[in-house]
Amino acid sequence: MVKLDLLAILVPALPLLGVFITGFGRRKLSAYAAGGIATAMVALSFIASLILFLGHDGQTHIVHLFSWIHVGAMDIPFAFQIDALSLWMMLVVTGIGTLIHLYSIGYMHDDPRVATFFAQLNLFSFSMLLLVMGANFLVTFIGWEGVGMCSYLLIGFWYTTPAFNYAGRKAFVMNRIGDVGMLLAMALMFYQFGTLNYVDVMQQGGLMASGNPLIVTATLLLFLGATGKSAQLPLLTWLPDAMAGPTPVSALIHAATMVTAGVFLVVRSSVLYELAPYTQDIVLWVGVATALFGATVGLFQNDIKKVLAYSTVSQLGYMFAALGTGDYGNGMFHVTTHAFFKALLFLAAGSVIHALGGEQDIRKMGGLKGVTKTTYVTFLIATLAICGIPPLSGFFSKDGILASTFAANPVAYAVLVFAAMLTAFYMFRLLFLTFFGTYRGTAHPHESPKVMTVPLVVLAILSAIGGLLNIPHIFGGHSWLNTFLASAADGIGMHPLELSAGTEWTLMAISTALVLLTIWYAWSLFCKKTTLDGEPADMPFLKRLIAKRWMLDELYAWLFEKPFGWISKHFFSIGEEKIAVPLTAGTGKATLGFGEWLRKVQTGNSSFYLFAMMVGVVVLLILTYFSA
Amino acid sequence: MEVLALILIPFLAGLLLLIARPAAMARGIALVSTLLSLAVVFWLWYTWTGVAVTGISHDWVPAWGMRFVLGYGGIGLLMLILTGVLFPFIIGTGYKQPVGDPVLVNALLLFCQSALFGVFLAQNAFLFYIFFELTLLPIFFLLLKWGGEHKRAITVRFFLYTLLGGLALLFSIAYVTLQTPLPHSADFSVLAALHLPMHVQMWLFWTMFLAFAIKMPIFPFHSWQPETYTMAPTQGTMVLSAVMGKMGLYGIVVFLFAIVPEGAQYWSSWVIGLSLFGALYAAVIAFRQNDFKRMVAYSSMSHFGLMCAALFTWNAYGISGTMYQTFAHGVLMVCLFYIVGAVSQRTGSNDFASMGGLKTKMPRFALLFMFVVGNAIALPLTQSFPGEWLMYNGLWQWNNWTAFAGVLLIVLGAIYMLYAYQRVMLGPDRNIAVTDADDEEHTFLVPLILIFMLVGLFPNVILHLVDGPVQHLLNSFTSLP
Amino acid sequence: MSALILISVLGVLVLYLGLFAKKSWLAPVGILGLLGAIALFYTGWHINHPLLGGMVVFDRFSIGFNIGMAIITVLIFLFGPDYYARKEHHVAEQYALMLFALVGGFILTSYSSLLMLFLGIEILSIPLYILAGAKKHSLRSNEASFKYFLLGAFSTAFLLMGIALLYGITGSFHLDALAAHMTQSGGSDLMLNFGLFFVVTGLAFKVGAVPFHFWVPDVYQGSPTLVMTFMATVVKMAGFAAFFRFIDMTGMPDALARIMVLLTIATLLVGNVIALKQTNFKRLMAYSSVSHSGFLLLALLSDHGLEAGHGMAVGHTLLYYTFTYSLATIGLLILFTIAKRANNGAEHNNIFQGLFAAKPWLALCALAMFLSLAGIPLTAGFVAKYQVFLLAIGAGWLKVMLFGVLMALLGIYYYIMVVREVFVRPAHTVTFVVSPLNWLVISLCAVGVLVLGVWPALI
Amino acid sequence: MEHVMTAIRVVPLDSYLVLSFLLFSIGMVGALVRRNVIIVIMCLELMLNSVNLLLVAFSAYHSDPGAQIMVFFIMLVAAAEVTVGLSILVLMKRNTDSVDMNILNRLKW
Repeated sequence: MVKLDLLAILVPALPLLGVFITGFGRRKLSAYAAGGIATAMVALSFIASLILFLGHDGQTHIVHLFSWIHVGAMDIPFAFQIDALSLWMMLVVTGIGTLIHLYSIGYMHDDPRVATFFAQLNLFSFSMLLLVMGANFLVTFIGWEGVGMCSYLLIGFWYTTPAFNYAGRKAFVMNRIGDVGMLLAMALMFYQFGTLNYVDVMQQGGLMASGNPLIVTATLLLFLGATGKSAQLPLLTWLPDAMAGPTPVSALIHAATMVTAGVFLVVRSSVLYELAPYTQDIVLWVGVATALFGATVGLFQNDIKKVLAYSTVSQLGYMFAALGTGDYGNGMFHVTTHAFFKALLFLAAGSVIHALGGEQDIRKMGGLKGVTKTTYVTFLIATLAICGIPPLSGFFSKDGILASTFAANPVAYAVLVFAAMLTAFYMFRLLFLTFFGTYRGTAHPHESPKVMTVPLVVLAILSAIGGLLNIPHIFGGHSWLNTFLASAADGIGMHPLELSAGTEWTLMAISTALVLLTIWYAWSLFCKKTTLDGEPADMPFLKRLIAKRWMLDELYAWLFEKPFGWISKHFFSIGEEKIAVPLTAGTGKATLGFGEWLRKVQTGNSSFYLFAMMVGVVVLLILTYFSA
Repeated sequence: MEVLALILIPFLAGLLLLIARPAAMARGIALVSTLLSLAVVFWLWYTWTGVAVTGISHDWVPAWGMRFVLGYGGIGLLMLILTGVLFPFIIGTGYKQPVGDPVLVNALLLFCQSALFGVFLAQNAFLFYIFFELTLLPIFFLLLKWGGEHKRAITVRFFLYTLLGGLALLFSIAYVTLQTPLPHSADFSVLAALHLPMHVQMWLFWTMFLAFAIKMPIFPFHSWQPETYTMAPTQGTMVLSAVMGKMGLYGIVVFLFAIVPEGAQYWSSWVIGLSLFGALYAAVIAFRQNDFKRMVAYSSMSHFGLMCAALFTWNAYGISGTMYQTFAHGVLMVCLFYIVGAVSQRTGSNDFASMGGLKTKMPRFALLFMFVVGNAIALPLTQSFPGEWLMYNGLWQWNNWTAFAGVLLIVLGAIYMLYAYQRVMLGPDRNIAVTDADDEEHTFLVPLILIFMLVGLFPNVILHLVDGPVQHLLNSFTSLP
Repeated sequence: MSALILISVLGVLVLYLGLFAKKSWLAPVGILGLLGAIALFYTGWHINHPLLGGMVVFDRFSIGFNIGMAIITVLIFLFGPDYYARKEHHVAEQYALMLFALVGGFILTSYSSLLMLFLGIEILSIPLYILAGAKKHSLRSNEASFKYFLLGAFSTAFLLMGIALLYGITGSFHLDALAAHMTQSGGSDLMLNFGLFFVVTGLAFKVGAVPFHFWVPDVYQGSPTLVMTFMATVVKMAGFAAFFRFIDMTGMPDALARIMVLLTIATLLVGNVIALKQTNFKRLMAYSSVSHSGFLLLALLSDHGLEAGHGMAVGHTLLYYTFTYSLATIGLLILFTIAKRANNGAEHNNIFQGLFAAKPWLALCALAMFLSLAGIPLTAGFVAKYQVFLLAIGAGWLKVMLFGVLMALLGIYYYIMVVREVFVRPAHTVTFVVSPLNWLVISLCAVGVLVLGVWPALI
Repeated sequence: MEHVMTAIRVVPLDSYLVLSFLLFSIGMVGALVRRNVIIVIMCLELMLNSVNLLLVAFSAYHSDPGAQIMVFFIMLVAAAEVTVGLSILVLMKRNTDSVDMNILNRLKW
């Protein structure tokens, strides 16, 4: 076991070491040195996780480091939990992480603060690993907050632009709102179970009756945390703004790993969710709604990264829909495949942006497929994958989700299929406008260096064959990933789909057909002739509404930000400056005034003194008379 | 003997400064003396066995139960650690941000430290009160001579306001002392033993609580705090917020919980309500503050609100969390006010308008600041997180909704701290002529950062101090008739 | 007894010295005599026998007070030489009159017959009427002495009326007889209450309790500083000693207690509130003296309910309070004289500006004494107030006591305002000239205040 | 001597009380309303003497000489007081050239 413990510690420790090296050496290290070290660290930790993965014996191992918080009956250890789920997430995080680190070397090499960038990127990997490896909610929470902080730092990496800083703060604060739920959930669970270790909580929780209000509350609060991290309705407006960060950041944090933390959390505590059907419905519908929302808004965005951002939102919606139906296996599967193709899309987009010298507006692109071949090809593969064209990875994961949704609730299924069509539309719109037609920009496009294209290729391969991980029975596979994850601490995701093979075939046929149809429509719109959207101002109402993201940002600004600012200002200008301080100062002034008035009694006239004394005597005398 | 040394070392050092007036090496002497007392504190910590220690017990004026009893329990020791650890830094602030005549300033600070040690060591209510008031005098002169604008009016207001509380406390002490069996004694041990009738506890609670509520301050009694913090010289503000405010929390534990437990229990919902409201109120105000220092002042008030609320939840997590947090908050406040001082020293004003985009010019400073911000918004693995986590648990066990109100603070905290950070550091470079953090500032901030990172990683070193006493406190309460 | 004679003779002696214009001898001789008197009192500590047919009793209480007053007088005499340095003629009278007044004080602390009370008050007052007017050509001094005389005589009349009524009831001037009568009649008799009330009126006038305080500010401000010092210290001590003796010997019927409560509250309120806005330092001290009378009355009040002659705790508190208060007052008034000279005759509070810069030690002394008057811990003033609070709570005067606490807060305010001046740098440079003797006295007072604050058991 | 006592006792004690109260009040009111210092001093004397009257009456009724001693003391003291008072008055006349007692009101507030 010593070996396992050591490796388990190494996995997060290596990126942390990277943080220290690149951080302290940020002045001395050259761009490539810093990038190299950072990448190496993550790569090493990937290897460590791989060894752990290969040596995994299906058991759940707790790596207990030390007792972190110990008060009264509360003893929260700093411990890692090594089981199928955490291992799988570790692989995804470090694996994708390595590629993106590698890519960043090329993407960021001429940025003056590149070493800092890598330090923060490593810090993120460290936090993310804590998140997935934690053996109890609180250790997970360390990572949970850590990734939030890193995302804040990286979104605002180019800190001289106020908009970016705002985006960073927005992301962090929205996550914090989610964390309120998470903290309360933890408090509740500790109050209920007297422990926060996943194993014990699940073990004790599993004994409770289904629909127990405590469980429902806890799961709902946890889900609130998840919506914050994973940009589900209503806490999703931060994710598109988060695109302010450098593209690798968008790829790693806001597509592949961090945003899936919410999914991970729900899967982690799936036992509880299984016992709270009420919550599950909520999860399902939030997921569905978000999927639709993201897909619709994606339609008319002109910023290449924004489009991808909204597609991420929508894909996350799919994942939660899966979780809502209790199909955790496919949820995680989609997390994985999505990590592949979405990371790829972002990196490719980054490569395009890099090629065009920072241009992000697709209306100023076009015809790049000749120039940036690798990028084009990989982007194409990713697009097909996300649209769920068989036999690419996206097809399998998405189809699994659709199937289980159909089983759970046909309406949800219909919505999701519609969303899938929209996805196909805007993705191909993006593809066509970017790579086909004629170049509409002014820069001089050029293909990116190898260090950037290699990760693209690797990811392209993964997105292509990723489906093999979890081929469903119907294709004669045996859902390897589901089986593997099922071996995790708490038999996750084991819902034998009660659909006849025929139904499944039909579902697949339908969705694929519709998607292909949509693609053809997109082709006719954007490839045959190039139609560009103008400004939202001159659009029909609904379209404008969608292009303006259903006015969600405006709504929040109007509902929360402005009133909050107003309250803050007036609490001070009225509550403090008009009431509290004047009250104290006023009391003093009043007393002084009283003194000023009272001293006038001392007139200085002896006869008045005599008179006053006599009055005093008489009054007191009368009192004496009556009290005697 | 060590306990007496704690009081004497700073006091004598202060006298030495006043008499010898070594203008050049005043800070050096002060620093050495604080380090010396720090060493003593660590010695006490090292030899701490978990049982309360009575260092000195000596009759003073038996007739009125005044006895000179010095000692410490786990909580007292924590307070000593707080004072001992922070004062070297508070003195050290003078190196980079000098104010006034070094001899006088440091002498006053040392006197204040001596009195503070006295407060946390006193085991006799009367003795406690004497030190409690003596802490005020040095601060009073510090503010009076080296405060900012309106210093004279504000200082007097602050002085009287706090004395009002003090006198109320004195009244309560006199009252409870007379309730003790003859021969009267104001020893905490004796006072804790007498079970006052409920109707007495009902009002006695407030006459005692007033003093501590004003010291911290808690919501309706806070109006002196922001203006005083803003006006005071950095070192004075540090002492006020980082250490003196803690006298309030400590006093609540040793006075209210020990002497009027039922009263405290009875009023707890009111106090928690006020504190939490004040905490949210201050946090909201902090967001739109245009004055950096005042904004930090409000953040401090917000933290105090949460701490006081958690203290009154009457469970191990709330109380331990608060006690733990006193230390965390102290370290945090020293860091923040040092940063405020350093920045405003460079830009020449506390006003956010005079800042912004400084990161380009002072990246290293920005990094240090970022660490402190992390602590301020209670990121896990910083010192503040375990405390807040425990306090939230305490609140939850008391009532779910108070817990919700408390947890909202992490959102608000993030809102105002990050906004402040942005307004100071981020944004386009405005070509304000500033220099980056130099070695002195690093030698000041880095140790503090190390402290709060390490304690955040191993909070048990602090928690194990308070765990026993808190359990004992709760048991003694549950065992009440 | 012998001490009484000694002091009286001493006064005469001093007068003769004055005749032979031995100005420089006056103070030393006076001080020697006073020390002798102290010694005599001390030897008489344990003998507790009545004198003059039981009209005077030198018990511990009176001896304690007498020694206290003698010490204070010594300190004042030490201040004398410097104060009268410029004055060529009629210095001897000042000392002699003070000594005579002191004799009156002695009688007031030790009377056990209303006759002696009356005599004591008059012996104490008449010299003061003259002393107040010592500056013949100063209109203010003249006004002070006039007002003092007028109001004093007026109140004497009330006192006498009271004595007469009490005599009418008991047929004796002796306090024991009075006490005896009260114990049997239960103190509900109207005439008795009137009598008690009138006597209390006379005493209240002496200690400057509202509404009989009107003379205090004017007389204090008008009379020469040294005389004011004497009034504020020795007279106050004597007055409260007499007051306590009367209350304690006779006991306090409820009717009287009610009156006393009113007096206390009024005194606390008026004294402190008016003091807030005083800019003339002597006047400020006058009002502060009124407010301190309020606290002392609070102490007297807690004698209520104790049976006659059992208020020793109260007596002790009164002695401690008045003595420490006197110490602080002397020191500050000497400082005030110095500052006044430095600012050529101004009496505004701000004449203390620059003291810290010029004379740090004296500034610290001033700080100590102000804090003592304000009642900040580790000073005697604090312990004194705390004792009063303890007594008041013990006697169950909780609300009056809380009111007193509030008023104490106001008190702190106006002392702090002056303290602030001490540490402020003045606009123009002022040079404080301090004679070594004054320096000594001030230091003595300051140190005394602190020492008594740390070891209250000394008294 | 004895017949004096009896003579005094002829009148009931209450009458003495009332009389002396009247005298006392007259003196008091006079002191209040008149501004000429000399008259005020006389009024004060009147008050004192009313007390003397009362004391004598009491001593007669109690047949106890103590009160009469007291009366002598009062006279004596009153004499001393008036001496001082008049001397102060002289000073006042010198300084202000008036005997109106409200002329002296520089010390106030």
